[in-house]
Amino acid sequence: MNWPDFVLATIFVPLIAFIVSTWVPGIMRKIQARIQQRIGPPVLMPGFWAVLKFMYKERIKPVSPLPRLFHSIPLIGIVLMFFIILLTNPEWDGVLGLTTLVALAGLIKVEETLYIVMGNLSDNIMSVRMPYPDLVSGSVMKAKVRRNFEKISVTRAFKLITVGSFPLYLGLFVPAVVAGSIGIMSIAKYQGFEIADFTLRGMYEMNPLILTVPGFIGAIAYFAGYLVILNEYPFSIMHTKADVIEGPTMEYASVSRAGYYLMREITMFVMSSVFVTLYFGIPPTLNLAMVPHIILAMILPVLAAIASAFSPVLTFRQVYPLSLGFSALGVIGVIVAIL
Amino acid sequence: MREMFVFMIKGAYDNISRILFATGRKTSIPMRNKILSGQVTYPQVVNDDSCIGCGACANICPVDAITMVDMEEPVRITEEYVKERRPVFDPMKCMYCFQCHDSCPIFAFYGKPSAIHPRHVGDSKVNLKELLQRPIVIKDKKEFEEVMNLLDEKAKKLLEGGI
Amino acid sequence: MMLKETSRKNAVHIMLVYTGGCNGCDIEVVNAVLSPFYDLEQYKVMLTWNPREADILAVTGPVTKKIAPALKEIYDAIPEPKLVAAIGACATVGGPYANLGGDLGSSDQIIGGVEKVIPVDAKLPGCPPRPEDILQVVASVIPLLAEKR
Amino acid sequence: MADTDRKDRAEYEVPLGIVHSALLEPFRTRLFVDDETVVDAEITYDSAHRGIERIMEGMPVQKGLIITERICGICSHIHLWNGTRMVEQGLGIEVPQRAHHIRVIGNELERIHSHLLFLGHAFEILGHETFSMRCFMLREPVQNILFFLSGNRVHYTISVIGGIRPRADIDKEKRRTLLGMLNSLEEGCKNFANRALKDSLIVSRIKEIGYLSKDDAVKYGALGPNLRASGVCEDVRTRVSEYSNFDFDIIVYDGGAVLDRVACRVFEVLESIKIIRQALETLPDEEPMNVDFEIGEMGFSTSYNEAARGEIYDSCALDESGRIKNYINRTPSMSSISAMEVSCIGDHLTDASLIIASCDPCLTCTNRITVVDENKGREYVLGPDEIRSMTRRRRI
Ligand code: SF4
Ligand code: SF4
Ligand code: SF4
Ligand code: SF4
Ligand code: SF4
Ligand code: SF4
Ligand code: SF4
Ligand code: SF4
Repeated sequence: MNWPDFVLATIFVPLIAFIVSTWVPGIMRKIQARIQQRIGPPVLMPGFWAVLKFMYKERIKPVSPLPRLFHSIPLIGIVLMFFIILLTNPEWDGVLGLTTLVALAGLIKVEETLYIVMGNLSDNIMSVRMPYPDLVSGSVMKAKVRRNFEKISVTRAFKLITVGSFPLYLGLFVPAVVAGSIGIMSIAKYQGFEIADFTLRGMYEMNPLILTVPGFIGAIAYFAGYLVILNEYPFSIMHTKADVIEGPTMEYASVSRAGYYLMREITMFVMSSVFVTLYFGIPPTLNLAMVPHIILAMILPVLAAIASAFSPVLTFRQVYPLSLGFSALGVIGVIVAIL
Repeated sequence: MREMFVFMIKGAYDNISRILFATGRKTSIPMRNKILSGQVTYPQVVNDDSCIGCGACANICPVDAITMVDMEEPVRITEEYVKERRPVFDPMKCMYCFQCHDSCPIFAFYGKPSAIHPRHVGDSKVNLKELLQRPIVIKDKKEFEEVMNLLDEKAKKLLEGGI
Repeated sequence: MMLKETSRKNAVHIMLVYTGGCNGCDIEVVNAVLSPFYDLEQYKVMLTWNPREADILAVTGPVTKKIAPALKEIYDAIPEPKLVAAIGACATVGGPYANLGGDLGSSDQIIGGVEKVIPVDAKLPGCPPRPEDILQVVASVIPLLAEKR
Repeated sequence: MADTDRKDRAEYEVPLGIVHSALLEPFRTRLFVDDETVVDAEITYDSAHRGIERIMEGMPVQKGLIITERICGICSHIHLWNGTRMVEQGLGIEVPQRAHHIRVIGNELERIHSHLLFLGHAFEILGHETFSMRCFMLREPVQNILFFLSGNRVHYTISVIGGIRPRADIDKEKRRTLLGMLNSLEEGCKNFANRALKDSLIVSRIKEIGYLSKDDAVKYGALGPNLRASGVCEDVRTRVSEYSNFDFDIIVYDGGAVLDRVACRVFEVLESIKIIRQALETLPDEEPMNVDFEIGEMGFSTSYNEAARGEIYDSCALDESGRIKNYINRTPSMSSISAMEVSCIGDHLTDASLIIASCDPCLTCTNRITVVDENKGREYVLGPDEIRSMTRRRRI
């Protein structure tokens, strides 16, 4: 291992990811706005200025049984994402034997469960706490418990994660099968990536996985999983704006809201970056490869923006069959890869 | 099937050009410019040039949003008519029912753009002098008789000549 | 600090609360947000339904007695700096429901203008105001937001 | 809404509102849920109560009628029209045919913009922002037409006792412009209907949920498109003399699901355009207003009409000096609430707000039954059973 490179990469790769990711929501919003035939917000607004603005807002104690834990969840999410991007980094190859898809999947799983914790810790004002005297009036039915919608979000997030993230894991799995290894770097190398002599010209000679049949199928499955883990439309079942249930993130205010925004942005970018590493064979690293990496990493958010502009929020009635379908696709991908 | 395919290709083409070149944008650019330069203001409500100061609008307003104030310098519009008051409109009280607009004689009698409109009075200029001296034409015989009954003897004599 | 003001001017979240008006103002506000013809987002203003996220609270309608506590609670939930825009005749003074009664007295079911419940920073008359008026008033209060502490 | 045997099955309750993104308007929804299935729903809608009927008490009728329009910003024209119509009928005031035509045009334009607003709202709840915006874009020209016609986008104040306000009269030039605007509106609506109702994702989301059977629709007092989407062919316009000159179809769907309610409204828009076109083409050439009447004592008079959401009813009496006594206004949403509650039952929690939205809730007009018990010093709202018994459908 090359220590200076290692340290530099450990500091700068996440930093670059961090900076780039502040553009992602703005780009997505702009694309949607263009589809909707309007001007839309400036590109930096939703991801960068909004975050900064929240930093300068008054700090409020959230209504939550464990405010400290509640506040620190976004931070945990961000740290997790930093680790994920480091694991896909060539300089980290072989560190503690962690740079495998298994470790990656584990971290993603933790990220998913954060939403569940969030929901359980929040109690926003739009529901039970709304000052409204309706207990005296009444339906014939008296329910035992009054629940706010975060709690239901939690149940749904749980279900969504169990069924909905299959495609993602299958999408992670396909490259491993094709490359015959679960080491992230060996997958990249299988596609022709060489950290030492990476040139833009050299990119033409690589054989990215996405151009093969199993790779393509796997990429589709991965994309579906990407939408699920981001809770992006159409899979935003646990926190849609206009659904009965608004998400568990409603109590985040000021700095922690900024944290939540950042966590979302960086998840968008990092999950897409993982995709580029696995399917294009170009990992994020501190040389020329970073440029095509970042450009390619915009593909998934752009596709996500287009997909969400043209689909309604799906409920479990559609999510089950759809995610089954995508999982089946993933399985097909795996089978094709084995053949 | 083929139709569906053509439809999809066309839709894809439309949307890609929307994304890349912002074609088919519906947002109003003139309005954007106006708003960014802070030019959208409450429209002028009373067109003082065409108002004759009769007070009908203040009378009819159901929420007393219009008050008539005495003018410092009364305006002589015609030989016989001097405008002494003008209406002042309070946007905060108004409920935009347009009673004032509909009952303003400039609109109701002469069919010209009303001197008062809580939204857009525009810049309709009316030559009041001409307008007020224009003879009012009463076509209906019955109506004419009604008007005659309202007038006093002296005025009746003047109008005796018929319509 | 410069960064603070710039960030506040460049990203604004607006929340709507309908306090029992006739829907007219509500729809015009929604129109200003959702209709691509008006497109509120181009002025760096995003719609939100969450008081924790909001900077500007747009209130429409005369505050009815039933909804006043909720309005107050929502206002309290917004972190500083925050602004309130009263949109429409109802929100400014109670509108036709308070005025039209005239000698008969206004409705005793409403509290009246929004200022009677929470402090108001901008008022927009009209029944209802046109969407462009709404856009203008929102655009014109944004600098106030930046000036706040 | 619950039968007694369902009583124990509610596991928990999810209260929403009175301010919530899914509701838009200030009303409280309580969903009683059993393992994510809604077993009962309760909609409480007293937060917009402004006591309008009370304000009107004792006002001179011309002045009082202005505020009927302020009952609601969606049904604004029909309230004023129905109010004036009621007074005209009660006092036997003659109204020129031209005024009738223009009032009908106003009402149909209102129906179009209301239905498009419904679609916009429904798509917003579906999470389909793009289509929601397309609906609002379609609606914009309608608002422009109304502005062009009357000078206000929401409260047009067209009708007045005896006819229409001269401001809203349609001269030759306006007529030509209107016809042109209608053509492009029709094309836009057709294209959009084609696109939206063929989108398989959208259809999969709205079909087979929110089922309201024909019997329930009648029993719980659904009105207008909600009733027609459940297979009942009923439209007050067929009995309103002003409409007798026009030829239009009543759109009826049998499904009773959200899809049917959406489709019903989409196609009603096209029918409305048809009516407006006929009314414009046969516009009689005469004075639009009759001023030859006197307002005096009037016995109890009533009037029914079809608003965008169904039957609307107004009644009042006048005293000797023409002041209002006992104004009563019953709006369509008032009656449809119970049906909204029923149609949620048995569906998944996620769909509940969509289902409620698909019945087009708009409750600003609806709040009236807050009972103040002075002896006990408390205020409460009548329960659904009482409300239901008050809103039970009048069979005609
Ligand atoms: S003309 Fe009409 S408005 Fe004018 S003073 Fe006479 S009654 Fe009043
Ligand atoms: S529009 Fe306003 S000023 Fe005019 S009569 Fe009505 S309330 Fe009064
Ligand atoms: S009614 Fe018309 S002319 Fe008379 S005071 Fe009012 S605005 Fe002036
Ligand atoms: S100001 Fe007018 S349009 Fe707005 S809510 Fe009040 S009555 Fe309705
Ligand atoms: S029922 Fe409707 S119109 Fe009557 S007072 Fe209540 S809100 Fe006003
Ligand atoms: S319920 Fe009571 S307060 Fe409400 S409109 Fe009727 S009489 Fe007035
Ligand atoms: S039903 Fe009531 S709230 Fe709905 S549009 Fe009609 S009048 Fe307005
Ligand atoms: S229930 Fe019947 S009798 Fe009683 S007020 Fe209503 S319509 Fe009249």
